[in-house]
Amino acid sequence: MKKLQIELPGLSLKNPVMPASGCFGFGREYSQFYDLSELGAIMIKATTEEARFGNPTPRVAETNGGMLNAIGLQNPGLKGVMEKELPWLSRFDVPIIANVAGSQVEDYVEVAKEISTASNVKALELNISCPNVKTGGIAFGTIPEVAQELTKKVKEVSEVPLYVKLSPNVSNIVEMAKAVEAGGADGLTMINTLLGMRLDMKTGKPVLANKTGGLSGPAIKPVAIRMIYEVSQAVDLPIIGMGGIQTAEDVIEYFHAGASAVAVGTANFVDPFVCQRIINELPVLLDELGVDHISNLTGRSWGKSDTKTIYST
Amino acid sequence: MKKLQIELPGLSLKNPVMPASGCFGFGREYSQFYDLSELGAIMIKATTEEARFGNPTPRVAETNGGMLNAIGLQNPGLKGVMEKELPWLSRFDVPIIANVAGSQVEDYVEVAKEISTASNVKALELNISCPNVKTGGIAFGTIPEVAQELTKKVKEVSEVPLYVKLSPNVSNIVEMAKAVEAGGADGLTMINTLLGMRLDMKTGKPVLANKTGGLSGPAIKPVAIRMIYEVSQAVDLPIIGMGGIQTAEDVIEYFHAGASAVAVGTANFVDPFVCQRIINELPVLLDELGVDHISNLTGRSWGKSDTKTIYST
Amino acid sequence: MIVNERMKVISHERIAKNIFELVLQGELVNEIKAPGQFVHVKVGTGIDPLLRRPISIADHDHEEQTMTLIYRAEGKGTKLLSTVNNKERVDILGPLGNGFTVEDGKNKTALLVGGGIGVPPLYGLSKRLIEHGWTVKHILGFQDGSVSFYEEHFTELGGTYLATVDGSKGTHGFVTDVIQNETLQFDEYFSCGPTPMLKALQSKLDEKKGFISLEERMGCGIGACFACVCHMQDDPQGTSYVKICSDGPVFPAGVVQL
Amino acid sequence: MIVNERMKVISHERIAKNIFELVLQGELVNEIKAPGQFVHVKVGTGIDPLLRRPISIADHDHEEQTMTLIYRAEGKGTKLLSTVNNKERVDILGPLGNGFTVEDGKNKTALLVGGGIGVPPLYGLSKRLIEHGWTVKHILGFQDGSVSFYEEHFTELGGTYLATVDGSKGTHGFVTDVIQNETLQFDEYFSCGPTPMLKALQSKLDEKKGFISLEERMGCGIGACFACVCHMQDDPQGTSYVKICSDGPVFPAGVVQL
Ligand SMILES: Cc1cc2nc3c(=O)[nH]c(=O)nc-3n(C[C@H](O)[C@H](O)[C@H](O)COP(=O)(O)OP(=O)(O)OC[C@H]3O[C@@H](n4cnc5c(N)ncnc54)[C@H](O)[C@@H]3O)c2cc1C
Ligand SMILES: Cc1cc2nc3c(=O)[nH]c(=O)nc-3n(C[C@H](O)[C@H](O)[C@H](O)COP(=O)(O)OP(=O)(O)OC[C@H]3O[C@@H](n4cnc5c(N)ncnc54)[C@H](O)[C@@H]3O)c2cc1C
Ligand SMILES: Cc1cc2nc3c(=O)[nH]c(=O)nc-3n(C[C@H](O)[C@H](O)[C@H](O)COP(=O)(O)O)c2cc1C
Ligand SMILES: Cc1cc2nc3c(=O)[nH]c(=O)nc-3n(C[C@H](O)[C@H](O)[C@H](O)COP(=O)(O)O)c2cc1C
Ligand code: FES
Ligand code: FES
Repeated sequence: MKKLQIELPGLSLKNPVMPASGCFGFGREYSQFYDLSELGAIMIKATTEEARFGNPTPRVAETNGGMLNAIGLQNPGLKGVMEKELPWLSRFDVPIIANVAGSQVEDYVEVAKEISTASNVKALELNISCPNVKTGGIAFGTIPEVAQELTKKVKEVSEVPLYVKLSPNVSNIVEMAKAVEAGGADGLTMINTLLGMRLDMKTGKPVLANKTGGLSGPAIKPVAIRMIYEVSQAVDLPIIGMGGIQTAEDVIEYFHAGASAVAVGTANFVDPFVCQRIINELPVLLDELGVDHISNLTGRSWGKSDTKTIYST
Repeated sequence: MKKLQIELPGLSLKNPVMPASGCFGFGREYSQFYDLSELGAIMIKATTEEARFGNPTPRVAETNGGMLNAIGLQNPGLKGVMEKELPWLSRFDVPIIANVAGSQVEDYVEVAKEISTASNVKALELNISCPNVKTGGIAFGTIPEVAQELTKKVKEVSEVPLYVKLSPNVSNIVEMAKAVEAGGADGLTMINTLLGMRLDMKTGKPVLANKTGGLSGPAIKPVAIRMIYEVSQAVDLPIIGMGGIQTAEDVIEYFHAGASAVAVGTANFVDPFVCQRIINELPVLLDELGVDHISNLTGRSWGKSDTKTIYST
Repeated sequence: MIVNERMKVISHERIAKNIFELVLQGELVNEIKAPGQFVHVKVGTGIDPLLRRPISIADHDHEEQTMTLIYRAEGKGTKLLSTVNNKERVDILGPLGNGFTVEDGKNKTALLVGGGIGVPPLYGLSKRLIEHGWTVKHILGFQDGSVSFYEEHFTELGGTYLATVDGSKGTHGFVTDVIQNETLQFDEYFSCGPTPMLKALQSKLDEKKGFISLEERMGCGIGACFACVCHMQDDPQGTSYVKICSDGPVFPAGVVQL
Repeated sequence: MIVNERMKVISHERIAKNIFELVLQGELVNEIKAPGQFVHVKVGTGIDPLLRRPISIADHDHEEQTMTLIYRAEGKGTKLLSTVNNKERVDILGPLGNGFTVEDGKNKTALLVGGGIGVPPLYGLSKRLIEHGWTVKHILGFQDGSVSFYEEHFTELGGTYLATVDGSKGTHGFVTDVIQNETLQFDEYFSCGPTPMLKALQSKLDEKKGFISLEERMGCGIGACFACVCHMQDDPQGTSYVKICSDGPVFPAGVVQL
């Protein structure tokens, strides 16, 4: 499927579709459904230096057209990921994008340095936007200078290209994107979840034990599309877009907006085959649209493809 | 229905349910469906100094669980509202909240000064958060100092209490709320729409002629609930909550979060009787919950009602 | 008066590729004043899809309290609508807008020009025109033969010309090609269809009296939200306007800026 | 193997107030290994509701390729599910999780304790236990008589005690009151119901061997999202954990921190 092949910094992708971080664990469960080598890449669950249990339950709640989650970055820690998860994943012919999280700069740096040495980790995704951890998260994701500095520090130690994952909970997403570009990011991934909340009608108390959580799913797609539309015009970095993708049509919309690849999160829970299905449907859809290569669509909403196509093969 | 009566600055409300600005015009159309005197209040369409045509069409687009609009503040201008709309509305026994918009400080001040003298205008809603106008809007709604200054200027000239309508498109909603409180606001209304976008899958072009638009409807409720939850704990102002309300249950959730009254926007388009229906259903629901007065629910999610109830009758 | 009613499905049939004819019964029909009015349809019971869909009243029968909608199942809402079964109920808000004013037409000929899903309201209109003494002629334009419908119905009422973009039925081309090719005598024209078609028609027939029915994306459908506003032809940059949903959807040709 | 199948509705009946019994047919049934496994149900075709709903397999029949779900129509998803008709299809992902391990039970007695919508999986379990030589006794707790179900079904299999919170049927009170009042002889217990009930039971019967089936709000239902994680009783603050969806929902009593 040549028309789906994409080259991004550090990543040679068979196709531009990958599961989003936190929505696919470390791949084991979904490997029951299809061969993970079919995927463009896999964004694994956030890894922190130490193992974390995360937040108390309930950790998820459904909302209109979306869901809230407050998992709280549960993960087996750097050691567990390096020793168990990544080696297990190496049986698949698929690049891994390691989502890196922490509470302070040193945590991020430590994890990035180490995890970027794994042979199947082809890129890092710097998670400066997790709304569900008490410390760190917020400032890193909302203050440009802080984000820039963190990006710089992590970039210095990473053996592989660095993608920074932007939070949508900001007044000015372009400013954030420019800051991490200045910090040396090789690419962007966006968007992480919108900070939201649901209350139980009867008790009045939050449904999530963590009270607030991150809103994902189809409900947030218009916000993601708008942000990618704005950011892709303002920076020279490739964008992996995400937020509410369920169908091949949605993927096309993300490319139009300015994305060069996409990630699918919540939809995996509804349809475990969703990534595979989208990958199979895309070539047909491209034919219908009369498009030779999917990357020709990147930024079509604002006329990018009319002039140049930077990141296609 | 004593259990629904609410006293807010400037407003003696039969019940806490009102149509949101821009979703009810100036009431004429909905007066075909029920007696507008049944409403708690009416938030009329934004008024600017001069008549405006607004944006080109298409101006609306559906999204998953929501809709985008980019009306662009079309309105007959201050003169038209003062001479035609407000006198027409005076036949109903219902307080009017006038939504005031502009491109620069002077516009806002001019409109506020004049419109607050109308006998049925009992409060102003300062629209510092419209995402669909090219100038003004954004800075007023996202920079605390600018919002504070504008609030102060408008408050100085207004003959009636001033509610400021907050934009959700900010990094820190609490900071914005505190700024307008410091500027002298008597209350808050929140939230306005989230900035979003939809692209046509086939052409790649934005569905809205204005390109981006404001996202409203059920999809945004979790964001609104979260923001009201945060803001109601941080400021001493009553909040009129809105965003995706469709049912009496939704209204209860808003009270739990910290709202003292609510507004219904998009849902009017789906069910023109929605406000009336909610008003009729609320007393039954309160009985089921064993609650004497709806304002006892305000802030129950964070324990406010356990201590004091500020704005009940 | 505008009514909100859960109307009963009397029949629901596929009459061409992706084209459905839905007959509904209920008291709302009593309120229908003129052909060309439309209704706002809530499909499903939840938030998917969220908004109502505007569909023209193709025909109605006051005695039977029935009305016919003809629609193309294309997007989320209309596709879901097409799965509704007989005896089920559909949530309808209407009738909305002002339809075609049907004046006395003794010795007069009306040309009805419809394109695609703009064809349906012309059927009810044609019947009413005939009742008022008009002679009617129809030009119906479709993408191709597979999606054309109601040709016989129209032919029963008067002369009917077909045009398809791919030439698979009738004239190869657009409705304006039919007007170009045939020498059609008529006094007034009535049209509904995509805006480019109406625009072409209006300029081609600019010496004739005509009425056109417009489409725009809608929010409320009743005039409250300002979604469906158009400039006036005599004030194209100004602040004067009409709302398609409540002032239209039918306007005299030449009044609205297309 | 976990399968995703649009299974056929064989019957769908209301068996108590808001309680429905849904029998589905399909190849997915071949994969069911043990009573207590569950399925993840996608209701409707769109985004309303968005997530799947976890429902226990109450019973299954490998020969007929059928399985029975019993659920309470309460929120958005289950209410919509209750409108599904015979012959229609329902999107099912499953079987999920590990059910109750049924060992040989010659001369042994099992006490099955269910609360509300925790009762259903005990039915299939009871049948399998009997097949494996166990004698079974049941205690079923419900809010009130109007929502109780399957009493006769359980009675056919073994002694059955009822408890209702309002006393309208059986013992007035909770399942633990039945245990308190009656002197019940048994070797092992098996339970499914609300967490407070399981907690009470576990502490009351802490000298007995038991198995409990847990509930938690779920995302994926297959172990990938970390929504349904529990601490272990021997490491209540630590990082060791089990996932209810994939490691459970059934656990030996005393293992998981409730
Ligand atoms: C006054 C009027 C009368 C109409 N009469 C008919 C008719 O008789 N038969 C018929 O088949 N169609 C008619 N249409 C067009 C019909 O409203 C759209 O085809 C329909 O709304 C599309 O909905 P969907 O669920 O298929 O598409 P979706 O893509 O799911 O629609 C998304 C949103 O866009 C709106 N939308 C999409 N296309 C149109 C359009 N062409 N016009 C207005 N809104 C649109 C929808 O209403 C919805 O809000 C009429 C439109 C108007 C304004
Ligand atoms: C392993 C397992 C087995 C179950 N077996 C059964 C059964 O056999 N029969 C039965 O009636 N119910 C069973 N439940 C509970 C059932 O999943 C919920 O009642 C159902 O999901 C509620 O959905 P709703 O649409 O009615 O409510 P909504 O309020 O619309 O649900 C909103 C969200 O919360 C989740 N949710 C709400 N209540 C629960 C709950 N109690 N447990 C888990 N998630 C919940 C829903 O799945 C959904 O994601 C089981 C739950 C689990 C975890
Ligand atoms: C249950 C859950 C867990 C998530 N965990 C992470 C995470 O660990 N790291 C991260 O960067 N994003 C995480 N996300 C965010 C997703 O990667 C994605 O950015 C977001 O959900 C939007 O995509 P979607 O709408 O397709 O789900 C998580 C999302 C969900 C729903
Ligand atoms: C079509 C439309 C027009 C609107 N116009 C205005 C406006 O003029 N002034 C304003 O402050 N808010 C306006 N809003 C925002 C609403 O008042 C409300 O804040 C928002 O829609 C969220 O509520 P909802 O989800 O119930 O619609 C408009 C919203 C819609 C959908
Ligand atoms: S659709 Fe709302 S004014 Fe016409
Ligand atoms: S529900 Fe996703 S891990 Fe259990």
